[in-house]
Amino acid sequence: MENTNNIEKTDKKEEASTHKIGIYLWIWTLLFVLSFFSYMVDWYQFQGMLRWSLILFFMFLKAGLIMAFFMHLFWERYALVNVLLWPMTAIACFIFLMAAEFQYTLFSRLFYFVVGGGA
Amino acid sequence: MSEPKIDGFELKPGFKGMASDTASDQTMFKGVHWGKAMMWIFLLSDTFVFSCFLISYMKGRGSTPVEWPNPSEVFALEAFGVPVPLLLIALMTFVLITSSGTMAIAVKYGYEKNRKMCGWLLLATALGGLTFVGMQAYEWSKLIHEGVRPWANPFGAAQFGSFFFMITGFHGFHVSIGVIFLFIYTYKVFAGHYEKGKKGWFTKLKGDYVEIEILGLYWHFVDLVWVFIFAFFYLW
Amino acid sequence: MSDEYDNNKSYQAQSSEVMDGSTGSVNPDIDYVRPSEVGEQELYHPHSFIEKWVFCQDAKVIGVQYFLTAVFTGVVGLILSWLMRLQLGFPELAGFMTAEHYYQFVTMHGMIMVVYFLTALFLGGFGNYLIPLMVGARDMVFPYVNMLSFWMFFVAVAVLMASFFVPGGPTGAGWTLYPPQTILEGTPGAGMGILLMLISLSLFVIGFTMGGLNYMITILQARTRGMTLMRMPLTVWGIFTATVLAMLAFPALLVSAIMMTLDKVLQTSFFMPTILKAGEVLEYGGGSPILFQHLFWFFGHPEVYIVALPAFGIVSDLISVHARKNIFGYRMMVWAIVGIGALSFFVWAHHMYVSGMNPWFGFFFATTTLIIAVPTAMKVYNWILTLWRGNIRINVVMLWCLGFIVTFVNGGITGIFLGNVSVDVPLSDTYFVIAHFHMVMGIAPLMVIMGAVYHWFPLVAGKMLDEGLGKWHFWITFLGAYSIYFPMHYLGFIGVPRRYFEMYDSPYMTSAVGMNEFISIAAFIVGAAQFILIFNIIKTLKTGKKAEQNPWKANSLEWYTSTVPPEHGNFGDRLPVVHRWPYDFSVPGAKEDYIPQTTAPSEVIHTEVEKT
Amino acid sequence: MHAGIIFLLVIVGSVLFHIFTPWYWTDIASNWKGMDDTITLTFWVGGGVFVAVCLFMIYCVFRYQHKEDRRAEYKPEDKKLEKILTWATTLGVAALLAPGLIIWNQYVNVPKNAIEVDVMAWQWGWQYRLPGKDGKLGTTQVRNIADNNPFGINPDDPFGKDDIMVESDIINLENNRPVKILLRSVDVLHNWYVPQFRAKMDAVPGTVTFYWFEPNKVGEYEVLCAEYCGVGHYAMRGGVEVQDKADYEAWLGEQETFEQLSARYEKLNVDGNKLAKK
Repeated sequence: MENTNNIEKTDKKEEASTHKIGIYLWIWTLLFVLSFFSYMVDWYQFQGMLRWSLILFFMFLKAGLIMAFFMHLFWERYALVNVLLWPMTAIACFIFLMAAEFQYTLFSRLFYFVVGGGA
Repeated sequence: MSEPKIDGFELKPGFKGMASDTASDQTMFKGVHWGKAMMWIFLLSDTFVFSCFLISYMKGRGSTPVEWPNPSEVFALEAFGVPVPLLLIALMTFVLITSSGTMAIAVKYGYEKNRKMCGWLLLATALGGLTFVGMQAYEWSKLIHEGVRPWANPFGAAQFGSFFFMITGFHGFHVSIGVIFLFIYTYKVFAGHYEKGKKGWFTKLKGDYVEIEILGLYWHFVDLVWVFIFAFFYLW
Repeated sequence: MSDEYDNNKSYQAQSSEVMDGSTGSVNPDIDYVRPSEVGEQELYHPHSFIEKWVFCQDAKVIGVQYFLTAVFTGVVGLILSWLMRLQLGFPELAGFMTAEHYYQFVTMHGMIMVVYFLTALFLGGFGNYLIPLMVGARDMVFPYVNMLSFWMFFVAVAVLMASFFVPGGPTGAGWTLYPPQTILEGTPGAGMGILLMLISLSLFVIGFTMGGLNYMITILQARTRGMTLMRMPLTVWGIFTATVLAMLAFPALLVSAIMMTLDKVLQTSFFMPTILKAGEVLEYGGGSPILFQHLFWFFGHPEVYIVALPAFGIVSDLISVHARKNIFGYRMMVWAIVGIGALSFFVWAHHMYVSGMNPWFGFFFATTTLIIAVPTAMKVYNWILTLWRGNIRINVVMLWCLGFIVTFVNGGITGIFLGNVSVDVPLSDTYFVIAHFHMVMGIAPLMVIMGAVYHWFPLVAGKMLDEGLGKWHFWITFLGAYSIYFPMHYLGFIGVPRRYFEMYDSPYMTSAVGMNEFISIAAFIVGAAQFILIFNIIKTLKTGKKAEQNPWKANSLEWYTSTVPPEHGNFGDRLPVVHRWPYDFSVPGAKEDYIPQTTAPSEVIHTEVEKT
Repeated sequence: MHAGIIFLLVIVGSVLFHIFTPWYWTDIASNWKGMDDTITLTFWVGGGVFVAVCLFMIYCVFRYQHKEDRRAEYKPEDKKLEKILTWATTLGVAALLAPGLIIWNQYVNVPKNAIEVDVMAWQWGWQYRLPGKDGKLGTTQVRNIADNNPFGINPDDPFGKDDIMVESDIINLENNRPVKILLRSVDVLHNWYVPQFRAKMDAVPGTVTFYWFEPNKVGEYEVLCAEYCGVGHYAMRGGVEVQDKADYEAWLGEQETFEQLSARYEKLNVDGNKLAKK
């Protein structure tokens, strides 16, 4: 008796659990718009800090939208979300240190291998 | 996919929920299918692969005193007699995002057991992926035609070609694998394997529509990686 | 799927009543364990000999397959180490050996022991066998992928061994494979040898990823009812954390292997700067050799803990069981394992203090490295505090554990020398380093492996290994290994650099000739002593005493299977229900000096159980 | 019982070995006594912990041997004890780290009056270059290397002309004057290491690395390669001769500058030098 109840409940739950199609269409459109914007960064040949910050801003926004909605991370429980995001600190550390490293290598190469490079 | 319901266990939201889920018995990710958890962890591992590639690219590009080619010019394409910067790349991005959207909706219809819609959307996704791979092949052959090689190129630092072929190649490899599986699952959905409870070819175990979501995770990840490659390789 | 799911739920709920009811005083309140939230796992039972023993999907068989393959590579590594020691101790007897041979043996020995022996043995071998049993699962969650994982590893080993037989021989670049020399003439095996090595490593990573997903998801999502993370044996915690590390660290190895393969095959210059060789400028330019070192150690340091953490976990369980006392500070132990694992991603460049990287990194990495010493020290304290006021059985298993503590503390202390940046400067690239890492990640984990073999052999084979032979095995190995590596530190103090084919003509190096001979003799004896174990196993399998169900009177689930050795599915009709942590030894008021994890609170109502 | 005794003998033996060992570090000949002192400090602290832990373990083995009629203590946790141990360990580790970092800070900050010595490594040998009167070394490129330009000095670099070429694998250094060793390699990784000076650093192709020390003992020393560099690694030796100021200046006066070397190119004879075989 209890079993049959459960089955019905489960089925109903699954029915209700899917998200409205509207949210996917919205995110989809947003992704197109953001991609268009990041393309425009190149089109208008922005340079310097403005360029880098715009590129990174659109990149993280797009990545965030894909992960949050298309990959359903927004709806997942925090246990999963945290397990997935915390390891990124190791990557962040790696990026940070390698950025320092390439600057040091570039400096050494210019200083020791290029005439007048140390100036 | 959404808040699960578990007998005898209160699912609290937010960080409190994280604490109580973690402290509970049986599962840590409440209501998450084994396969889905596996795909997530695999993608985490794969994120480290692509991160290492991109970090190496940063180190390689940053530490060469030779000038780095301007991607905006290298990847320009002639349209109606005018060179348009990054035209092909923009189209590839468009195609990949399109296929990502169809995939997301296919997952939704999969959960609603809407076999037909799910199947057609999967097919659309697969075709999108195939188009992407085709465009990438075109891009590669164009660059090779212009003299770009993994070991050298006429525009500047030799590492440009090395990193370009390696990173886009590895991404393209992921896309190709995805396309193959998309076609397989399109077939499985249209043939109604999940409704019939047909056993898998290799594992000899029954499948479920959750497999479509798992495949979807992979496909969105491929799109995600492209977002980063697009930003760091083509725009930077 | 859905009706199956719910059927099982009710079935599980019923089964728990029966289990508790059959034990006497039913107290539904304190014994209540909520019903199962996941359905019964669907298992594919083998239909033929090949499916049962070769392409088997049962994690226990896969574990044994991993174990045997890893032991085979370990024996190869052992023989290589003998050849090296022959050259270093008695060069006049090793006339057949050229410098090329020597460097090839060094390289293959290192790579085999670290990756193909220790990693595969702990995670593939012990992980596969013990995880499902200890968390109360029927099998790994993806048995088919698990099978592929082993066969991928098998192919990786085959490719590695094939490199002994290609023209030019295996690579002789040192196990760290530092470019540019790895792929240049002047290093033995710079042709086919290095290619096969890189291919083999890539295959290993792919195979391991398949296995690692299984271990992680089984532990996270397939525990039995009542088994919370904080009730898992520390063995599972150690293997789990090591698997997480492997999943996140192996990508860096894969990436560096791919890039180096491209450097070799396609003449790209990822790691290759402009190079002048034999008066000619090579086709390379602009690459950065230090990038490889960063990638390699971003993998390589977690790799050290991939080997060490399972050893930490296993030894905790062995000590607790055989000291008949709960592990002291269980929560501290868990947090230490997790903390060490997390920190291990932030310390990698302490292998590179004198590599010519950005000098300011020294401050960062010395600090993070010495921070890691704190949780590690806590683990050591907790092991000896577990012995304190225990009721210690001095059997072979305990001897290996004691040997582990001595060698690990010794190696850990020398790690503080090398982690502390300016102390590392005079000692790096000398024999001090060799002595340190062999003590801490060679001998110490090996002690645990041996202890674990003696401990779990009755479970795997249903027979008890011979104690007398075991004691001989232990004492020769422990005393021999200690007398190899303890004096070796002093070679490093003198300043003898590592990877020297000959020590000739420098006064301070020739002063150590006697020591080198002594070390070599010890190495031959220790290596030979390992065959005592093989003999012991063969003898036991033939004529050994049959083991009882739970010979050590342990608490954890692997000893409470339906049959010994456990069959496919492990626990018969019903999965066990867990009511407590696995360390309830010598609880005051209990009849026996141990309370199995499956014992319900109502059955031991008069005991003073503190932690559950 | 036997087990405890043997373990005890191992620990006692280790301590005795350390005290009576005939093998210990070479007499220091540079300013890096701080490194030796830190090692000694680490030895006292670390060795103390090692002996204490092992003795405690051995005590437990003797005192708490298995008896059927006895029960072990049941005490899952002792928060206070764990806290004390954690903080004590943290303090100990910090005490070891601090001198390490202080000395590293000295190690990476080269004193202003240090004389630069350019060490060039190749498979399998060493070559040296000193700055000329202008006190600066010229920039180099591997591609420029030829028999009339063994360091590949950029010909249009004004600082390179007066650089002093040392045509030997032995370099002379002035006593009590800091030296900044600049390391460059033309092929693979190497490491210019003199045990008596304690300091070392890898030579990395494609970049230049450095370290410094101040020799403070007159004498001849052997240079070892301390980074694996192929089959000839073990035989890759060089030499250092530390001299008093007068001897050093005399030696310096005999050396040839890059300009002189270029001028005398035809007469140049560097046989046995692979680089020059071209």
